[in-house]
Amino acid sequence: MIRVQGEPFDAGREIGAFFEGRTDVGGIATFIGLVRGHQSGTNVAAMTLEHFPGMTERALEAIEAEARRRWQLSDVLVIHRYGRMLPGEPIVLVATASAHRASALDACAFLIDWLKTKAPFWKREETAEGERWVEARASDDEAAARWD
Amino acid sequence: MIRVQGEPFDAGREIGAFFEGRTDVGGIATFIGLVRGHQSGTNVAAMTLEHFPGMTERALEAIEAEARRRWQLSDVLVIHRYGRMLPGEPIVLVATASAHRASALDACAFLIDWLKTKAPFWKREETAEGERWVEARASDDEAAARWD
Amino acid sequence: MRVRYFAWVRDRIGVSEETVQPPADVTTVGALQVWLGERHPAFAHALEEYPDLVKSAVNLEFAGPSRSIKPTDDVAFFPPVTGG
Amino acid sequence: MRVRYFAWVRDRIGVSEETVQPPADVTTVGALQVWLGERHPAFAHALEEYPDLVKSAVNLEFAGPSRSIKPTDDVAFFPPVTGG
Repeated sequence: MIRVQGEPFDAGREIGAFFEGRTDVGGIATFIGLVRGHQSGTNVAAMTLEHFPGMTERALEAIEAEARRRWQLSDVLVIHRYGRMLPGEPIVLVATASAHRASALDACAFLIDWLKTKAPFWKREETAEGERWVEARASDDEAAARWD
Repeated sequence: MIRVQGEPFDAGREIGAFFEGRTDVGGIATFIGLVRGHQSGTNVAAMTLEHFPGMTERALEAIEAEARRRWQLSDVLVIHRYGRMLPGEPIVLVATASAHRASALDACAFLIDWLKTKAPFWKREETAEGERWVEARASDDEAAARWD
Repeated sequence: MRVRYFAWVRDRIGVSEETVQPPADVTTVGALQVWLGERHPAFAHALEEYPDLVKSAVNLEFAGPSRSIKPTDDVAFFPPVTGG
Repeated sequence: MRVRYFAWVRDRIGVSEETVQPPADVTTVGALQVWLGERHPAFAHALEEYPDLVKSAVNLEFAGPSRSIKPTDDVAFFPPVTGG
């Protein structure tokens, strides 16, 4: 399931609800991306995530479908926020459930790697020197490419 | 931090507490191992985890130390239950926090892979045909060996 | 044709969305970029300065410059994504 | 010397822990196994039937059969671990 929302979310609670009552699942893997309070030596007061409504959901659904094609997954959850958020707040949660742990772990890493390079979000940081758009990193492209 | 306990734990709440208030961390990776309600076509009514008190903690601490040697981690949490538990209950939680997601994801996979083959726990399943000790799996040895 | 701009591409152009009617010989995303650059010098400048940093989508899917377009399409231009 | 057994190794022997005084020529984990097999035929049988499935630890750390032991050591025998 894909959720794109402006409101904050409680990542621990979402993970608890994700596996609550499941008896068919051996492993749950999750990744939580948080706003960091500093970046390359500069303090970050806040972060604003812009996205492309409509395309975002479509891109995330395609990434989820690809994960389900590659691994046997009992369930997938992706929550991604947009709007302004403060250091320590979750930006994204990816959770995968599978009978076997390797599938859950690999699919979780795949989902976040692809999401980073294939979902239309853009980060803007607020620092003491003003606002700046975050630049894309080659390391994210490399992480995504290992799944090609 | 290592916790070996007989009492159930709330994995979602533990994960929430693990990253609460952290602004130095970009990524949290977690793995939750659950009791499955069936195994190789047989219904499992309950699972009992035996362990070797003293050696268990020492083994888990050594695995945590190795993870911290290999990756730059802000924090590590491993909770492992022993005793009797029912399908759907968490057996183990591994959580890693790092400035960068690849470190968190890799260290989390490493911790659960090594834990599976290097921490003295033994599973006994209760099925309609009686109780049986779970056999070690070659796939777990292979998963651990990829980190050698 | 609906055209949208996101993130710093939008900031530079100063427009987030517009409806345009390019001439009939503008049949690809790449040709549309050039034509839009004439309307928005800041866009032309961005394309010249950072040719690899302006990405595009057609009808909510990533599309390269050779992708053909028609008047009913929804086209977007934006920097490389940085979510997650 | 303290000797402990876990999981199905313990179930077969019927003892979880014992204090033993092996003769002076029992100086390795492997020799101790053989000597303990004489006290516990079920242990000897398990070692014979599943030689790869009886693991050992000395003083709370995994140890192979060639590991040397002394009277003050804490030795344990158990199957391959299946936690997590």
